[in-house]
Amino acid sequence: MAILNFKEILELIDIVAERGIAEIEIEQAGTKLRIQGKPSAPQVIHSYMNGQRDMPMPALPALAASGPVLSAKAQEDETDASLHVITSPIVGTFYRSPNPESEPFVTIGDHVSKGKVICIVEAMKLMNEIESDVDGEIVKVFPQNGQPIEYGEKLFAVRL
Amino acid sequence: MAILNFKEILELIDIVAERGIAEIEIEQAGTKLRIQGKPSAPQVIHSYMNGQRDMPMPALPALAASGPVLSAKAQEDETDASLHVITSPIVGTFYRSPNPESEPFVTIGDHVSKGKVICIVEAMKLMNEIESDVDGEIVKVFPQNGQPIEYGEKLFAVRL
Amino acid sequence: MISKVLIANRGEIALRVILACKEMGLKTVAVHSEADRDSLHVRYADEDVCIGPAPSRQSYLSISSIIAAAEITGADAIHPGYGFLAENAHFAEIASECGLTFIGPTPESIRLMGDKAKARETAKNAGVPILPGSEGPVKTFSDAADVARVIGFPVILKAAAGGGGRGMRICGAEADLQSAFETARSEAERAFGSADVYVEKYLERPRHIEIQVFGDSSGRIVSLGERECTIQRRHQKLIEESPSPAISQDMRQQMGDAAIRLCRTVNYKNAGTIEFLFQDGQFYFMEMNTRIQVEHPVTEEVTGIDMVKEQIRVADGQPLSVPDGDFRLRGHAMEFRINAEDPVTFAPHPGRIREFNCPGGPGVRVDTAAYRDYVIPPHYDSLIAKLIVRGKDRAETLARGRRALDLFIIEGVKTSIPLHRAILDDPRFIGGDFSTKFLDEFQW
Amino acid sequence: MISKVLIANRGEIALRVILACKEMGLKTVAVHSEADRDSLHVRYADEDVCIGPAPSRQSYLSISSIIAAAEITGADAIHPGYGFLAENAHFAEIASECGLTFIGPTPESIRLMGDKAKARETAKNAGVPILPGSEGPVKTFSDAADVARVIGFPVILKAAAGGGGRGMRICGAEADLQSAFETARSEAERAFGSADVYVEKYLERPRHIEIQVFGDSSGRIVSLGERECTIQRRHQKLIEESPSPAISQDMRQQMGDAAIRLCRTVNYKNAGTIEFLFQDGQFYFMEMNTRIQVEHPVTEEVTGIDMVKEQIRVADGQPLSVPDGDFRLRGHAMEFRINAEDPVTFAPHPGRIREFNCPGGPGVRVDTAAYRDYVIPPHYDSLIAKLIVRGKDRAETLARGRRALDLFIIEGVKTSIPLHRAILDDPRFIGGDFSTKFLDEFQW
Repeated sequence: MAILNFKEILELIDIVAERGIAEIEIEQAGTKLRIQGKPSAPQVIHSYMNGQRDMPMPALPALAASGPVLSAKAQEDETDASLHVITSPIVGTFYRSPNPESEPFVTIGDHVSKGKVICIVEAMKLMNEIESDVDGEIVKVFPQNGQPIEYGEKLFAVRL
Repeated sequence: MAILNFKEILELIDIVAERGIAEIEIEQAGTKLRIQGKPSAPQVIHSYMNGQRDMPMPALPALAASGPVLSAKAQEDETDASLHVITSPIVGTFYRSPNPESEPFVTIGDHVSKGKVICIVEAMKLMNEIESDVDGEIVKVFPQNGQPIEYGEKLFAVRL
Repeated sequence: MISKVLIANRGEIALRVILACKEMGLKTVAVHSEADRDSLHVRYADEDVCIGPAPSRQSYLSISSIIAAAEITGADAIHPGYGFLAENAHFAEIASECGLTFIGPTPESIRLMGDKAKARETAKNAGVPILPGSEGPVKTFSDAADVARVIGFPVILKAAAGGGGRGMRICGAEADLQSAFETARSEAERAFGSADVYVEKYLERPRHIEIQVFGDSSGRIVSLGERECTIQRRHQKLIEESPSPAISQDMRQQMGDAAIRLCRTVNYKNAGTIEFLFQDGQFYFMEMNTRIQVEHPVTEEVTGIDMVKEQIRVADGQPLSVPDGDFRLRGHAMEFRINAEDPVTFAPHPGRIREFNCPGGPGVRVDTAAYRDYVIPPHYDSLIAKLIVRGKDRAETLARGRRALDLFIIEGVKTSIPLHRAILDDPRFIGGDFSTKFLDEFQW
Repeated sequence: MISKVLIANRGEIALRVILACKEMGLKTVAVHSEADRDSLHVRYADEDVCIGPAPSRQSYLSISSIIAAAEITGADAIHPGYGFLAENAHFAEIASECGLTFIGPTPESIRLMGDKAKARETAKNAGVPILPGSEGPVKTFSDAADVARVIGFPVILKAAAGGGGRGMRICGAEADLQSAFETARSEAERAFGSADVYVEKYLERPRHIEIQVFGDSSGRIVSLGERECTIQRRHQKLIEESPSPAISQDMRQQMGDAAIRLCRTVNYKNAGTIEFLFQDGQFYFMEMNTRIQVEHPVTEEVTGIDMVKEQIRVADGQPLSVPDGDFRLRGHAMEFRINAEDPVTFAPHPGRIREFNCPGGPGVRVDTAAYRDYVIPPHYDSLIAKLIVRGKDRAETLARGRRALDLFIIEGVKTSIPLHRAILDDPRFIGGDFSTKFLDEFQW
């Protein structure tokens, strides 16, 4: 009986995929196995070579499902655990200031406290004020002013 | 960077599948991975539960394609290396004797020499005499007398 | 001119709309919840916007998120698909106010037909046969009892704002009426926010037959024949076919004319479906669905009309492409809804699809957004594929259905395939002799 | 009465025949080489027999093995598919002698039409237009030169026993005739065991248009309209459609009548195809294929006839199901041959299919025996799928073709999909204005 047979490895890959785990590592009876959830770029290139231009292979989604819900770009920024990321609760257009003339609500280096308005997301002609959900220092602003953003898209990184 | 990433494991599984290897084991930088090539029965049962009665899942063939060309039953008998298996070179009906009255060409325990006629395979009303391709002792007769057989089907096991 | 369509839906119907747009050279915007990031409708659309978390209320039912998604992507039209916001008059209104073409009927038509009592009234005034019953909602038990005595038991109590079986009670005798009346009202209250119920004659063994209609902005309205939707479980359609084995060309004409009369009175635009109960050679108006139906492919297969493209053309102000003159259905078509569910208990069975191999060959069509390794999320309905088979007659269609189901391989989740397969061997189904009771009585 | 059919073929056509048998309630026997043990045609047949090792000569071309397989399984009919033994008169003869119904024409028809010179002669006598050329094979160079001078250059030399481009030489001027004559003869000798070649007028920019015919045992013969097969690479068809954008209803009638005349003279039974060259409003007999064609689905889609089931019915002595009277094609259909090959060099590309996702939705049909993880063996032809799209007219069919190809995902092997996709954007193809030279001149 194998310590890890094909089916068990599949199990592991599925778990990694379904739970959105980036990487797992197993050590058991002298066996060591590591699986990474992120699909590898070459497959996409391959897809291109087959002339399926903008068409990802249908398995990719299932694999991508393994990744955390945040975008690939997001993942890099996750590395620093002391950073809190404020994401957009709604779909709309991102504005850093109440109107073109005025100053931005916050800039990098500012200390914000829970409840402070940090930006506006316009949707259906409504200006929705977005408040910080933590106390801390703004260390990064992700979208450009006036940029369209979707639900869950990263707005600010805050050092706690 | 992981020592074994998802893509590499797929590679391995493919290699196992394509080369028809029953099991492989890799030890590298303290990593140990074992994959068994044979598809596991439960999947078929599952297929039944889904009501796809005589319908194997389409991946099974590809995996089975990994197996040696001999049938599953064959594999068991392969274990004894000193056994030589004579397979049918044609499709037809297997007869152990030239006619119903007469004695079988060979029976278990007989010693046969290369070129001796050991059975008849009837196809298109023609009686095709099948000769032994080795010297040795008949230890097993696979088909029943009068049984239809396909190309490559096992006829006799001979101890060299 | 429509140039970019936002599809306010998910799953196979979202993909179906994308296919239609691609064939028309229109750009597409997919919206999706966090649970659907990796759905094919997201992959195949030109643009996609995440509009909220998995629960529908916060994503596919969030009008503001969807309109905002249209704004930031510059979409100029919205296709609602079926379910979710497809029959939400408010959504259609807001879309128009925001300068978006709503690919469907007017908010007024949606609102009117969404109110069952009003719809029934409208049908009656249009000279469409309706089941004897109360004039609108019955406020008190005694009102209900009076009506029931006149039309005779059994009767059925239905929520005025209802649908999908909730707020519905069948009552066989006067003794049971009081309790039935109260449960129906409280269910209706809970489900639709209105306790209004009305009383109707109850048919013991009806068929469910619906007429597909289409109206354009010139006021032209056509009928595309009927769909037989009698095979249902818990008021959910499972198998649909066209033509119906129970409907003659003359009856088709009568029902089509009735449907068109109704649409004329409300000046109906775009695709719609009038559902009738049919028993003993009589048909009775049940309700109207103001959207594309799940089962629209069976009509496409026997008419050769791409109904989704037709919806978009009509919404864009173009005339119907359907030719005038005596209209006949060509051949026969049948749809099997493949749900990820236990075929016996009907319990949903979400999870990862480990094998997925669709049947092909002549007369077989599959509409699906599923694929091998797709993970069916638990948040939405269990429909994972629609198998549509077409033949020169019903016999060939049944034969195709059997071999197509035999070769439709889905592993990893339980599906309704074995149930469909068993139904295709049932003598009563083969004979075309069945009622909405069929599945309740079906042994396998 | 046929009750069990052995399919003497592999791949998609073997599966196609199995589907037809399943719909007719007939048992099926698959035969396979050792390389095809795990093919779908083996999985889906009721019984299967391994008939030899991978090389075709020892398996799919081994008459004795196939007949023996029929004997041990008790099959009472053989469907030869296309290729392999499909046009082998000897095979058809032996099958009959062994009491097996050969699902195809008589050995006499196969033999006669297999000899190109004889076939040409027969066509001429039946009043079917043929290209000016030699009366049968030309034995010597001077004979060839005499004929060439009379009919005028360019001329083409063709192997009498030939097919598929081997033993064919085009010759533009008398100076080149000698060498062309000799190469053609030696190629013919090598390829077909007979050096006989004949001389024919060569058309510079012809279309390849074929007429589908069907005959039954009552002697009734019908034409099912034409297929446009002009898009070829190296004499291999790549895209086929019906109707042809170049053929009027009147021309369809003329060509159909000519095809029927030819079939009458040989009392033709079952499915057959008459290939014509078409240029400047004139059509010329090229050859007759005495079997089902790879491209039969396009005719099925515009006629609604299941041609494989029709083949079996007719072979079983039943009359043609095709109705009498003025025959018209309905809508438009196009087939794309998806080969596992480099789309630029056309080099075969066998191997493991890592992803396989077929398009669906309205008007899309896929005939294939491939699936994800299937290993394409190097021993056989490179066709892995046929994509057939159908629309109400050619424009809708082209639009469907584009979106279907865009959504047809095959990974792990190179395929002809990108080439098909590029052709669908070519103005000349879209305009229907092309000749057999199209692909030689195609830039992408």
